[in-house]
Amino acid sequence: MKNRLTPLENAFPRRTTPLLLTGLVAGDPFLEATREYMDVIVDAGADAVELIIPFSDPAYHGPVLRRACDRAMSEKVSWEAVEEMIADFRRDDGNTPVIVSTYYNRVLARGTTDCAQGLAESGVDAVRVTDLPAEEAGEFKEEVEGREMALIQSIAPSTTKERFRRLAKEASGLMIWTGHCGAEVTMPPAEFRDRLRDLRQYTPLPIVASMNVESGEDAASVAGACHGVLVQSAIAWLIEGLGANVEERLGAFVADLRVNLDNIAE
Amino acid sequence: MKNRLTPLENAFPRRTTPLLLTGLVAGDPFLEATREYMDVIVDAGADAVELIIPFSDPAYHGPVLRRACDRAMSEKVSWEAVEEMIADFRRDDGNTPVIVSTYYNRVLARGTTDCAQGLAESGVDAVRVTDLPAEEAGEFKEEVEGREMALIQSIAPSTTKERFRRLAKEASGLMIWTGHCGAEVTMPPAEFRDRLRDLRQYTPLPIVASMNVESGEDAASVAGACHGVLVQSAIAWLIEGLGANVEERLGAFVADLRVNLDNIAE
Amino acid sequence: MNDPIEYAEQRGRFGSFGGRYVPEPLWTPFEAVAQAYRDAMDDEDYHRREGRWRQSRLGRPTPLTHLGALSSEIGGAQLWAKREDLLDGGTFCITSALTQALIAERMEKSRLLGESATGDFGVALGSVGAALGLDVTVFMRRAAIEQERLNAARMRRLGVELVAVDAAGRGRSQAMAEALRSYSISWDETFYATSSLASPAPYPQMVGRALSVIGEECKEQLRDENIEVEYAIAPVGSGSFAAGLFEALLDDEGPQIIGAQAGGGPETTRNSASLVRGRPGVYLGTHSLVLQDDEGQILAAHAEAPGLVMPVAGPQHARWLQEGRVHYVMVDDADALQAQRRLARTEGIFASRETGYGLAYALKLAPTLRSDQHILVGISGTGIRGLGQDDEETDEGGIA
Amino acid sequence: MNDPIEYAEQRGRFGSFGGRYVPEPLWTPFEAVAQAYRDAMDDEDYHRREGRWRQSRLGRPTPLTHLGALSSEIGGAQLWAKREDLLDGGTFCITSALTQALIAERMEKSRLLGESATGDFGVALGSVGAALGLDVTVFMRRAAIEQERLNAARMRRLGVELVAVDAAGRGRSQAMAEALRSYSISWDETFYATSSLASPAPYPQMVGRALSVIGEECKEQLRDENIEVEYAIAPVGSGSFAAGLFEALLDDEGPQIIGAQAGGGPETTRNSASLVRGRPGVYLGTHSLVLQDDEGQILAAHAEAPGLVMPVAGPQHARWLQEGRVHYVMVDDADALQAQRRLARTEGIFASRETGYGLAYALKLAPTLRSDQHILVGISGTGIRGLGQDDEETDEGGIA
Ligand SMILES: Cc1ncc(COP(=O)(O)O)c(C=O)c1O
Ligand SMILES: Cc1ncc(COP(=O)(O)O)c(C=O)c1O
Repeated sequence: MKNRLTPLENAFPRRTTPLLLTGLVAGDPFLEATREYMDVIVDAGADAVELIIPFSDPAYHGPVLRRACDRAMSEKVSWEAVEEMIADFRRDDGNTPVIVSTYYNRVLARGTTDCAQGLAESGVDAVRVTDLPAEEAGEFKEEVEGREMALIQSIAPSTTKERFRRLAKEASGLMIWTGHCGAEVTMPPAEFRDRLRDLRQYTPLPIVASMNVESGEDAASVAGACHGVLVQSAIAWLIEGLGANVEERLGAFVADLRVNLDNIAE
Repeated sequence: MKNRLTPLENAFPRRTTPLLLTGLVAGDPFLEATREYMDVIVDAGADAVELIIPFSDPAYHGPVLRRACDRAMSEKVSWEAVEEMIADFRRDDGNTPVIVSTYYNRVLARGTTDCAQGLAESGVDAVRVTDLPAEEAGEFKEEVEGREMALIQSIAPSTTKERFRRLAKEASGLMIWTGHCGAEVTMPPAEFRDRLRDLRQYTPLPIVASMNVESGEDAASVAGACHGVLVQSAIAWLIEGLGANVEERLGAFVADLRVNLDNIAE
Repeated sequence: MNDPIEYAEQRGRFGSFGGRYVPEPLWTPFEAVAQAYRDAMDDEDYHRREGRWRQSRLGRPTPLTHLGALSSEIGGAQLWAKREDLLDGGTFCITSALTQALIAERMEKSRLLGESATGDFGVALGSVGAALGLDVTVFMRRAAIEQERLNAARMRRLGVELVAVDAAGRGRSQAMAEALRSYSISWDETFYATSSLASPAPYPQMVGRALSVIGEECKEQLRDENIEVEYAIAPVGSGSFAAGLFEALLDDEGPQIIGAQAGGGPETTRNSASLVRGRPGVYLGTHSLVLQDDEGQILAAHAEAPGLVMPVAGPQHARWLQEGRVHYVMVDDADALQAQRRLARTEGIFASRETGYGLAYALKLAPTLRSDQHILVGISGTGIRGLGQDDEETDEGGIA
Repeated sequence: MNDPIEYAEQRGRFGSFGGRYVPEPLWTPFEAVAQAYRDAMDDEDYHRREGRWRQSRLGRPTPLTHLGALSSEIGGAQLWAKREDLLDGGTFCITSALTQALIAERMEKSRLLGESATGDFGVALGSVGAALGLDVTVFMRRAAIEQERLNAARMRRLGVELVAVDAAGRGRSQAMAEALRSYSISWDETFYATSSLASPAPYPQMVGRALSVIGEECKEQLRDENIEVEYAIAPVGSGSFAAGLFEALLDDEGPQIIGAQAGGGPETTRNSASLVRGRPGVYLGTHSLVLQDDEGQILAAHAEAPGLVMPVAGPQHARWLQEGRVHYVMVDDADALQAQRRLARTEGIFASRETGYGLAYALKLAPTLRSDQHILVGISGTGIRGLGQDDEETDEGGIA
């Protein structure tokens, strides 16, 4: 049996308000910027930062994140550079969980052991691999969980209840509801609420929803049905817009999400 | 046995110089003009006039004659109109043989009997049907020859000697060597001379060559090997050029052919 | 007169139709072709070789496809399609081209020379010519070359010498005339090949016999399916495709056979319906039914499908009409287009526009029959050819 | 492990390759496809129905053609061509499309959704979809739609909903990604169909099995000809066509099997030779050999033949390579073009440019063999598709 008490799991139960997970594409538009955005986001109230390691063909991401990856690709972001940045972040912030996400080919190219080792050493709390389902994850899951990191399991509208129970049994850290496809949300709100209420019975882990949240209102409405939201595209979109005051706007956006999420808990 | 003594055959042996047959497309550019050209041509020394009755698809004629037929087509030249014109010519000229040539569909559309009858009555001496080989001519040949007209047989470079002998036996009036294809002459001069020398042994009929003659010189060179020339395209080309003095030039051209032909006999 | 093909081949005639109405320069070359063809027919090796090529290179037999979806959409009889669109080159043409090329080879000619209205036959000739090591020259109207860009490009790839004929009007007679004139000075080393059944003997016999394999295959395939068809329908331009489908099915016990010709439409009297509107005459070397006026001038044929633009049909059709063995009908251009599109949408078979003329008639017949009755339609080729020109048609839904 | 297909189908793997590397939204839909596919394989009615459709609609079996003229021109071994260009639609694709559509029908889906690089698979999907009463949506890069005008027009005629994907680069991965994203929200009524062998399980198994009929037919045809081939050669993009040809011939006693990939040329290092230049990786849902850099970034594939532009091959190829059962080679773009043209000129078979890659290799091998030895090459489709775009090439002789 793997160790369920990863730092990630320990970090969350302290909060009583919904979780706010925020994603950044590492290297968009360059790594130093990402490092600064991490601080901005955390300062504005994010509970965790997901760093998306750019992949040449992020097939299962929506157009905004694909563009962000494209921009980051020209920076040729290596594992080592990302890890240095995370280690740097860790020096300032020992608590906020860092999740690293990518496509499996980038992991394989480095080697599953080296990859898990490097990430663990830099202070990463959890790993998420877009195109690595539980059935194919065996070896890498061991490498990751053996180093006290979680390998985050996604679930989706197509996941049957039976399958969910099997996945939940093996899951660690938290689970992410993949509830949109690029842009379109794939399930009507009422059905989403019912489904999540149902699923939550079968796992003690928080279920955080990726639902194309674009505003504080969106966030509040989604989080009413689960344990929190993962916001990626809206942040990448803000960064894509750039301008002089991008950090200011980024901070304001995350702060607004935070306020709206905290409000529903009251 | 058919009657070999058609007026055509009677007309030619009187001459000792090569025969000069000249073709006109009836109705190019209109029938009255054709009627006048007949006089011009005969006055200039032609031994016979061929009237080409225009057909919508003169597939086996060269480009110049096809254009001439096109022009005549817009005149909608009927059999009756041509026959009236021939009859009118006959009132002025009781001797010069008139040959009518066309495609078989025009004959069939009128009916073989009516056609032969109409032509005979107007004073025609011979008929030539481009796409009616001896093997298919049976019925029409009888109709024509029964009315003292000749059905003119063509021969060609592809005609074998054996076939020539068969054709010659059934032929009447004269035979026409089809020695060009639109524009290109289809046999080198020396071979042509040899071939014709050979063929002439097997028939008492004159063999007149259609060889794309364009000048008096051409005519003389061709006629040296046979009994005369048939000139069509060069005349149609002259008419196509039109201009104020077309009749004058037509007369001069035919007269020049005549002089050149007469010269070689001397 | 037991075997109509044999009978015809001996006299060059089909009843009172057919024959060889050509100027003298062409007589002897065509007689030589007739002789070589008769020899080949008596030569078992020839038949074996032809059969082998048909199977291993052309893709014969072509399937007989049950058009289940279309049949139930229409209601009534079951529709079956003979799939000549699946032959090498995408049309029935190559079966005829192969036979002519094999005869050319027997005659030790080094070149095939032919005419093509749509380029389909040109492509077919190019293919078999290349395979047999024969040069190929194809005459085609310049306007047709420009319109049928796809086939022109294919011919070039196959090494065909493509000769543009400047001539007004649609249809193939002008290109045929030029091809024949060129042949008349090159017959020594050249074989004249034609796509048109309306040609001087022995071509209607030779082409008809070559293509009769279409109907033979159908007969066998229908037997395998344990089916008797009430109707067999094919489009008729010069009628070579239709003759190929019909020949083997012409039997007193057999189906009612229908030749569908382009009838124009409500707004036009222009058509290509030689066997409905034509009168006996001689054109393109054969005695048959011809669209003509009272003076015997040939009328311009019209059809939306370029393969059907022909003012005269092959002589066997004239005879079948005379003897009441085949029923010839006119089909509106618009209905034919409709039928072609419906076949694509409902059955996923994108057939030539020519095919639409026969199919349109079948679609009208089917509802008058029971669902355990059957209709056979001939698909003469694929519709790709036409796409080279009318891909500006976006009325059918654009790109999302 | 007697039957490699069976083995593979059970684990979704080919040795250590294969698998189903997809995000969670796609897992369950694909597992349902796998289940339906396994059920179909156990159902005799399914096999009968598939067999019937293949024969009566697709035009299977396709001929095996002896390339006699080309063989003697080259000197050396006899060349034989498997003629997938004669299938409905003009490429091998429809055999795979049919199987997928029949599985979709079993699953009671109302729509087929797929991706197409060249439109060939889109046309195939459109055909079988129409015949089976299924709606069809095809994702294609916008630039490819504009380039492959002919196939785009054909798809429209077949009623296909064609979705333009704005994406840089050639190749099919972008369109595949969009198709999958669309499928992930519509799988309830939709069946995902793919032309690529490099796909998540069960697709490599399903497509490989469907296309293995190509090699089965060859085996039988070679037996009929009483011939044993020394080499069997096919072009490999994603490798579905090649796998179809190879599968039945993979036998210790069998021929040497060669997969020909686009190797670029002397002036470029760009290629599509995943099985020569690639390293193990996971891409497009499968674990196979992938063109990638040290960081695991996928490299853009390049080939003059759009069907071969693919940075990853189907997992069975990775296994065959690993086990030394198939030899994979790189062929220059220029040699492939040369070979394609030569086949047209010498044999009258105007094949796809993809075909040229395999043929070019065969043309180099042939002279090293005796004339009583034999080489089998696969013709993946006709060359017509390419004419829609490059008919400005007049270097091959214009119009007289
Ligand atoms: C596809 C197709 N169908 C039908 C025809 C008409 O053939 P036929 O003139 O033999 O009736 C043609 C002629 O080119 C054709 O190409
Ligand atoms: C004509 C043709 N040949 C070959 C291929 C390559 O097929 P595969 O990717 O299955 O190797 C394609 C793919 O579209 C094709 O269209």
